[in-house]
Amino acid sequence: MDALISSANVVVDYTPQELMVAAAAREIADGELVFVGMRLPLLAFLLAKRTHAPSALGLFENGVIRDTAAPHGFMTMGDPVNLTYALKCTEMKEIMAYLQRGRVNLGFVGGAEIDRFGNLNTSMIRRPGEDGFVRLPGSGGGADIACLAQRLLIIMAHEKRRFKEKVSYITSPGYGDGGDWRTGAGLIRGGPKAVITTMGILRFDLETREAFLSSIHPGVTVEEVKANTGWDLKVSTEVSVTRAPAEAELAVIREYDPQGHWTGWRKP
Amino acid sequence: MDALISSANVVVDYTPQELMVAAAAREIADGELVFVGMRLPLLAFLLAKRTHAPSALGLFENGVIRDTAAPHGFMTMGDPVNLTYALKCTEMKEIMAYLQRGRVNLGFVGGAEIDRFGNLNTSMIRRPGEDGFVRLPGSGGGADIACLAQRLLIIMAHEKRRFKEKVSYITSPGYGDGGDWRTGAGLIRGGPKAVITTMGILRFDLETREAFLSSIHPGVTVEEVKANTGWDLKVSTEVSVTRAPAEAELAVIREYDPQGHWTGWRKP
Amino acid sequence: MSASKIMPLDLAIRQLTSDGMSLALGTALEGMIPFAAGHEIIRQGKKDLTLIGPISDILFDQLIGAGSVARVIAAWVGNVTSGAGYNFRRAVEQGQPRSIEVLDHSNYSLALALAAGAAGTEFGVTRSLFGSDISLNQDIFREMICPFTGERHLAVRARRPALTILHVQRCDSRGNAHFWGSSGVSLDAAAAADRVLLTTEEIVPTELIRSDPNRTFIPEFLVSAVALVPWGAHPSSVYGFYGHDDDYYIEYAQATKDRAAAQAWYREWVFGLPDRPAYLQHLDAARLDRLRLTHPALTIPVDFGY
Amino acid sequence: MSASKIMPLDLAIRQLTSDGMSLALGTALEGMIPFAAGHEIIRQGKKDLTLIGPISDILFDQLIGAGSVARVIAAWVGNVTSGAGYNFRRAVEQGQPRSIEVLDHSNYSLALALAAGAAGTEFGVTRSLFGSDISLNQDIFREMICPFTGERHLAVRARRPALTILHVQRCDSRGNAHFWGSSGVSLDAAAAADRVLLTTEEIVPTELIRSDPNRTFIPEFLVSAVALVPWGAHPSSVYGFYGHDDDYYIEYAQATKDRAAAQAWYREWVFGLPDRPAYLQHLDAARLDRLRLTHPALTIPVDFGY
Repeated sequence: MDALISSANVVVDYTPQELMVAAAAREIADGELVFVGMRLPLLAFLLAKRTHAPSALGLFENGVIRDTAAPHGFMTMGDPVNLTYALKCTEMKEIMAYLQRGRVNLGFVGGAEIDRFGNLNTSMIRRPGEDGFVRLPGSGGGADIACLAQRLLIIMAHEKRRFKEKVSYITSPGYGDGGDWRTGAGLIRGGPKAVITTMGILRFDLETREAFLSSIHPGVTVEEVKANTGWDLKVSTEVSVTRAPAEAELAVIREYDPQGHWTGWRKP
Repeated sequence: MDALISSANVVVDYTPQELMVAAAAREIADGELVFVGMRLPLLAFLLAKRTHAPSALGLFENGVIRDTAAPHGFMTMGDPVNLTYALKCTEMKEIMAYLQRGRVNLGFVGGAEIDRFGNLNTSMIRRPGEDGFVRLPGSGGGADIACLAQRLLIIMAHEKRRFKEKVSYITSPGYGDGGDWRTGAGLIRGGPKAVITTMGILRFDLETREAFLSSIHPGVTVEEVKANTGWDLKVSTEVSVTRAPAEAELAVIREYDPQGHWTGWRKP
Repeated sequence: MSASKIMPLDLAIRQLTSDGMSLALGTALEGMIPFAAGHEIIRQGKKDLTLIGPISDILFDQLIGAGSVARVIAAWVGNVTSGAGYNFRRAVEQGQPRSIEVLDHSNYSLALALAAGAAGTEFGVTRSLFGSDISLNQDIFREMICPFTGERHLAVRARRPALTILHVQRCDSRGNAHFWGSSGVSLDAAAAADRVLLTTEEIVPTELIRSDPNRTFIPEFLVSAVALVPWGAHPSSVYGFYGHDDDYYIEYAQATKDRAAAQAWYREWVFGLPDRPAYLQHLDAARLDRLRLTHPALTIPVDFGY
Repeated sequence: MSASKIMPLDLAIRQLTSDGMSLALGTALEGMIPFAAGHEIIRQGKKDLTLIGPISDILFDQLIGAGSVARVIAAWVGNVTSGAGYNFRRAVEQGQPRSIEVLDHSNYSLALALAAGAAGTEFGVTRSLFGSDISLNQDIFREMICPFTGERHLAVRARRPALTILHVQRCDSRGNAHFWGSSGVSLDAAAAADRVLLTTEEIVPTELIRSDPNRTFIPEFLVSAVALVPWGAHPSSVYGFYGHDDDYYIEYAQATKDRAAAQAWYREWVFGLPDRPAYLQHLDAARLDRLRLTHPALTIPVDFGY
């Protein structure tokens, strides 16, 4: 159906963000309950619904449950249009109770920093040898989703300063220092399923829980990914090339991001 | 305003239940939040609103908050008319949270048995020397109201078999075995303010927390009350006669109990 | 979109209930009680059920008298109109038709048990019930000290019913339900349960549900089956549809005062009637007419537009 | 009936706020944020406030940049449209204009802190945040073992704000408020608080509130004062009234990137404008028109009759 774009000299007619959205959408199965954020995760959810997962439901932490796309685009989940024809509007506590009860199949989180075990920092960056620190906005619902969703999908820009040997603060726990750390820490389920970056997709070894490079995006080399990762990134023996978004997928993404606010396919 | 009926040879033109309703209504202050049950407490609440406490609010444990009388009478709080033009309809948890947070000024409870410290049994009666037992319906919200309301008002038929030295099961705690038992038991506030019976009104000594006879209803003697009480009931040195319901009060009570279902002023 | 979950009530009960299971019913207190579903459970001869509910009305009494119940977890079991539940009393006092275990709660502690079940914690906390003999059951209640303030609290064991049955005013074929009025502990009972069966007065398009998302009470992902059962909550009330049949409650109390009479009641009202349409016919149309609402009070629309 | 609680916003802020108090704001998350009330707090020069909120939007950033805040108890502080809150960053990183203490929560743990406050317990319980460094703050979180199952839980310290300010669509003069849409943690924030101030788009007769009792969100007994403030939540949205002013958020981010520019922003948008009518005039009518809703989606009435 789609022409795979696998080397750098092919004209790239989609943006890295569009590829990330398409890859993220494929992680959603039909009928699933998805904790949806804004931006790329929202687009991924909407794309999945229009393709292989028509009966997936989206939860927003302000208290909205949707089974359809909003009738118009929006920039924050608290825009009135996100409530128009929603399936349910309620309070946050109810949404979070579904999450804690184990009913949420998949959640999305991003972060300013990530480490080799998928731990995320969205709170505070301290750099060794430097005096000050950078204060980030904080967890929001991220830590809850990382602790309690059945599966976690992380979406991040792949930059060496963000992919670190150790994060300076664990806001949203991944696999801690590996193995069965989550159980020992007191977590009852979950953990990152994949990290979808601007360069490739990382997955986690089922025993050690260390991230490894599972696929590279078309036009990216394994060496480039490793060079942009702050630790010695393991690479799958069967590393594949991420399937590029199909025309039909791109059409849906662009329908939901007509200005290119989030995917940059057009200058907003 | 009203002709006091204070001796037995005056024609009694009200029922004991109507007197109890009038007496209970006087315990409600304006602006208070009242945990309303059905039957006599509901009538007392409505009477208070029509007389001295127009801005009192009523809470029902199924989740209803009312600031006005329902537009028609009803037999259970789950009748649709109890929701018509209610101020708020919600879930029980919210109502009970207001109670536990200390926002409810007054609650009503009844019981099958009561003892000298105002402890109530609505669960199970075992009689000494007898083999079996009588199973009662249970607490409902009674125990919560008795534990958590600022003040508790008890309404009961005055019979020796109900007014016992010791109840066989404490469903709704009064003052335990007296003094500061409630604090010791872990209770954070409250306790019975009065027991309004078919014969008189009992109140509680502020130190010992033992019930004493505070007033007798018109036509009733102290001796009759003591004879119908299963312990040696203390009597106030200033025992008064309960003020009979005024004409205007009776008119309101009968408007809200037109069939006499609860007060028996007319055969239903 | 998702497949329809609509099925006949008898099939839903056959698929979703089994002997020995725990079942939450009557969670909106005096109204919205799923009597039709309860009668079908009796007809199908389910056994050893654990019933969970706050003030559990005569539907519990009926299930107990039918011998379907091994255990009741409740704050109140009786007849909201007349007082005592005679089948309940006979079971507890005399083991007739079988003995049952009763785990006594207060309304709030039962609400908290279901709220904890809904939120996926193993317990909830309260400051109620200190000094009440109810709190002496260590299987349900344990004292706990606040780690921040040292204040005494009571932990309440979480409850997760295997099945919660709710009667609602309207839902779509996927189980998205509008509910209005006072809801008691219904939402937590549904969210705590492993599975939910909705019986409903009406089945409506999803578009109608989406027209008022604050009215949506139960979202589809909690629901396993939907059964269309008009008048399915009689003799209790359904807000917006019909009133509480007080006479029926009083007649029921009379009819069940002794065991032999109670058996006649079951023959007349449960075993002698195959389903709810037959029940309604037996009840007779004039009686239903008397219960219909006659004074509408419609809500004023609000705008969910953009 | 009860006396009216309506008063001008400046008087309400004067009567209900004081230096050093704790204040919950922005509890519905991205929408319904009481910006007008927040600006009045800044104009009145309140100091040493503790702010409580889940994802607390730029209203927190504005109060912090004005030097009104000593402590923030929140899950997220920033700009929902553009990301960082620069006043917040300057306060935490450089102590500009003053240093502040931040007690980090997650959204759920903050919701539970307020829910416990609303229910009158000293703590709530969760299974979230294990393994997160957030849980290391022993002043807020303590590990707790379920007395029934032995499972590990986290106790969360209850929060009872001295004052919660909510913006609502409509309420009566006594403070009975209709609210529709998604509410975040607003109800628990109000029920937990010692006092509540409502700012509202409309004041309506109590009859309108009673016409839809399920839409009633805040009951009068929680409310100390009501201030009529149309557009009182701009630049955030009010469901049924106006949209989210994304441009304003982006402009705010630009205008507050450095401290000197931020001071100009305060002069222009807070100190230079005595009240919300002046703010709206400064914003200009055409901009407000662009935010008005153009696609109504009215709810379908239900019957609360008898």
